[in-house]
Amino acid sequence: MDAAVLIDAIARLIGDAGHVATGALSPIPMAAAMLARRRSGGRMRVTVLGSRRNNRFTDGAQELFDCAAQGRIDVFFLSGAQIDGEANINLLGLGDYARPKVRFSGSFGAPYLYMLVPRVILFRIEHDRRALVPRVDFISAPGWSEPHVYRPGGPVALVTGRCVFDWRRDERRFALRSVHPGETAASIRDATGFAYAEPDEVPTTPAPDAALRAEIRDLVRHEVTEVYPRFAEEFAI
Amino acid sequence: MDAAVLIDAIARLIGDAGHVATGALSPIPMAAAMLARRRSGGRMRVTVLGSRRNNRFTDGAQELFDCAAQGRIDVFFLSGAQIDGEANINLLGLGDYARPKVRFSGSFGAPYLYMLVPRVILFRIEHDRRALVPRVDFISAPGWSEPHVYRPGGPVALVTGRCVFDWRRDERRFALRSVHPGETAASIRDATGFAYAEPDEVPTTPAPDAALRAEIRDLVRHEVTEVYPRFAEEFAI
Amino acid sequence: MTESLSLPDLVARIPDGAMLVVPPEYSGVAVAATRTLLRRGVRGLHVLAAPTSGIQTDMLIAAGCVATVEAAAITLGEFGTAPAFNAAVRAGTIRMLDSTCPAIHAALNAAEKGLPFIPLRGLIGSDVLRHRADWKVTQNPFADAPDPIVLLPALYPDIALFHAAAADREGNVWIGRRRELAVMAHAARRTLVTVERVLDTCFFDREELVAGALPALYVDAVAIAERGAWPLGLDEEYAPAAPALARYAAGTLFPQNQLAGAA
Amino acid sequence: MTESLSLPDLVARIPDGAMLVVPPEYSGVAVAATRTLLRRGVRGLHVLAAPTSGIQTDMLIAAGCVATVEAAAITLGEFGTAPAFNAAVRAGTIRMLDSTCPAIHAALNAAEKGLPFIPLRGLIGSDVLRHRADWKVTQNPFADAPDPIVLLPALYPDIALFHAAAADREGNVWIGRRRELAVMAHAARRTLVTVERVLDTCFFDREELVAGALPALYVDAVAIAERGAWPLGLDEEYAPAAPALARYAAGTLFPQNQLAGAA
Repeated sequence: MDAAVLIDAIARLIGDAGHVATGALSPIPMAAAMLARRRSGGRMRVTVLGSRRNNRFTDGAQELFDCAAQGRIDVFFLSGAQIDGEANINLLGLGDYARPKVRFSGSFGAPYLYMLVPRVILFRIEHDRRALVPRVDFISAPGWSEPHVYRPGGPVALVTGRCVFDWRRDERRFALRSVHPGETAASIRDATGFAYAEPDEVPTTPAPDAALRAEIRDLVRHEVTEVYPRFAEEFAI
Repeated sequence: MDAAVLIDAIARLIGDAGHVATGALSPIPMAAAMLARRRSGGRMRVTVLGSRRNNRFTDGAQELFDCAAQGRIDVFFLSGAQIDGEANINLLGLGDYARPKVRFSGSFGAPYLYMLVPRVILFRIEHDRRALVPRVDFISAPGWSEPHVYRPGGPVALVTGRCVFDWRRDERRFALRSVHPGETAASIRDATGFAYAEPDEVPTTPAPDAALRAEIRDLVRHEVTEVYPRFAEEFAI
Repeated sequence: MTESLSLPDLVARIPDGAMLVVPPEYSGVAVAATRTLLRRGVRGLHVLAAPTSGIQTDMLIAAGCVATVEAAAITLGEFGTAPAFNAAVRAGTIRMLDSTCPAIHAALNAAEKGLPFIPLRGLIGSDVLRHRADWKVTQNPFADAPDPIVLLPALYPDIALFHAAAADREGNVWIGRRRELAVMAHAARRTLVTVERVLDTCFFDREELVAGALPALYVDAVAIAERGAWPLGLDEEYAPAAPALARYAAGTLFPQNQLAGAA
Repeated sequence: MTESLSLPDLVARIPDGAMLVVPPEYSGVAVAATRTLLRRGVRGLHVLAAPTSGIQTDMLIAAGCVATVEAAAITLGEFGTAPAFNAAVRAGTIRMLDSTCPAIHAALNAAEKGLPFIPLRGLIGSDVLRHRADWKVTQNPFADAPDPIVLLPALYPDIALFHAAAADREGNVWIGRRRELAVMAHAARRTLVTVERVLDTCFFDREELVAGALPALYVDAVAIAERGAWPLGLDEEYAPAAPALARYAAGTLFPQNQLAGAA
């Protein structure tokens, strides 16, 4: 897995958002947000939970959620131990709820933020049939809601270690947008447990050139390391 | 009117409360709370809105109301342009609501604090039939509530420039407790627009001796003047 | 990004008919901005006092800028009743939404949290409640026994306007312990702040100051207005000007004559 | 008045069966107090994580002190899942009330404001909601069209317990920008705080510090516990001890052996 590809791909998805926030255990989304901010000429606001330097909240742990409800956060990142083809995410456990086979930490803010932040980017490096499943065992947060349910937010894309999917809200399914270098439409099909739309021609996710890699390395060293000290070594950036 | 009598009388009503708060435009209650705190050996907590020295709130203007709802305020003071025999108070206006003859500033926090603070002391210097009426024109806050209404708070006494009334909750009426020096049971009856219970023997509110007057003067000078700079002259303390 | 504007450009952001939320007299009132606003001839404001107001709302009423006032009280404090407010209520020339302090705080908290409504204790039996057709009394759905409780709709102001001692170079504003200002800014769609000065520092560089800063995230624009709360006071900066306030309370109902040119 | 106690006397205020609210790992966790508490053999705790917890709750579970956990997540962060928590949930030996961060914040806000319940957006369609029999979905009474919304009952903890850098001589506690600690203290019936040190000053004497102080009014007792958050970190004081945390995450489920004597 080439972390720079993911960082660049996510930064493109962030685009020209006004305010991007990243949550716990999100070094790659954080690096991507830093890159997107640089591309905005510094106009983009980035809030990194767990950072002092990149966090201007002063109203306690609830401020992220209030801020999202106020419509002041455009982009947030969520993940899932399982993600299914309807964009439901499971952060809680595998098997029966009362007696799970595997228990994860819990749903954090997902049942709320997935509903309220306009553009949620799903991110999970592991891309296999255990992670991307036909149906999650537990819906920490649903991928879509009935029209009468208040939901200004929801998914826009799913980025994995192998590819980028767009979320097609009207069709309630993912669509393959691009495969990372080394992957093919067929290798994605093999590794994915849910059905999704696939274009006739599947583009390859752009691979950063040396200059962009240097830029990312610089951002990681100067910003990401504050929050994730071991990230640079771990991902060989 | 002898302000020291009122200050001493209110301090006795405060007794050994744990936390007393005073609101806007309340120099006499503030002085009384300072006196009660001194009598507690400094153990009593006093919160004076508008003071820096005697105010430890750090959560904004809502903290008083939250604090009251948490049960952390034992005694508060309210007044009324009109107060009636059921302890209803009117801070809003006289006459018809839509087109009042006289309009006052408004009900402030009374519709809430009167319901939530266990011991509300009503205080109004002017004691005449315009102030103490059979029925208020507008109920800013009611003196009593039906049993199914959540109401841990309510009135305990009414202190005026002429006397002290106790509130008898079970009887839903005031009872004359003591008349200030110079007043009589008959002079109170003349000046009061509502019916109330009257004991056969009406005690006189104690008049502070010289030592207590000096103590009050000292408290006013050192504490009350911070918030009410003109109080000492105005009330000749 | 927080914009730096002149005072006229700042108040130009307040359109006719806006719901304008303003702080109580002790908490940093943008009086200079208000004078500039009423000189501009703004019309049809819905002034929301959070939770009370005084000379600021009175001046706007006197100048004919106000359609609706929502407040727990409009008062000049020790200087007495607000003359223009008083006359307007008696004449029925403004729509008055009488409220109570905790109801306004709660309705702004609801907006801050994106809640469509919020419950509140107290209020039952008060004529304040009786005259509020937009408030509802409901049974507490978590209680088995009868337990009526009031539900308040959230209040989403268009604009929050206040005055503070200082902004830093990022547009963070020092509010100290005046956290009601943060609630206003969180709840409002736009926040406009006048300050005594803009500091060439960042409050976030000194951890002991951070808790007292309103982040620039909530501040749309800042304008410098020296002594911008005058004749009201500003914490640690200047005390209220009692003679000017007494003159106002005693004076004409046309504060343009009295205050508009006084700064 | 805030009492000054020894660490054992402080934790003696936490009775068996108490609902104990604790902060997230980044916000000042009273680990030393927790070790003292589990050595005492407290039983039947209802641990409310506000809104997440880690090693603290895991240690208490491992030592058999916990009947119920309510949390948005129990996690050791980058060190992985909490081993005792994980085993206890799989074995069904604790009652787990799965929640979500904003629901815990909102339910504590409700307690802070004396509200019996509070609405919250989101959540509809989540299995977290489906498994919470104590939460209700209702129609927004202010909407004409169908608009379901979740109502949460207020959470009134018996005890709030956390660690901070300093208290002053009045018992005011420095929390800086960690305002979630103020919400916990407001909501809880009793608040117990361990601190690195007690300063012979008063935060209210320096206005720039006031906004970061939790008033003594909300602090029932303070005990000094140097490095009291270890092996977790404390803002501006010390960083988390990664090796100790990694050992904990990888190690036995009996933290008495591992941590109880380590400070």
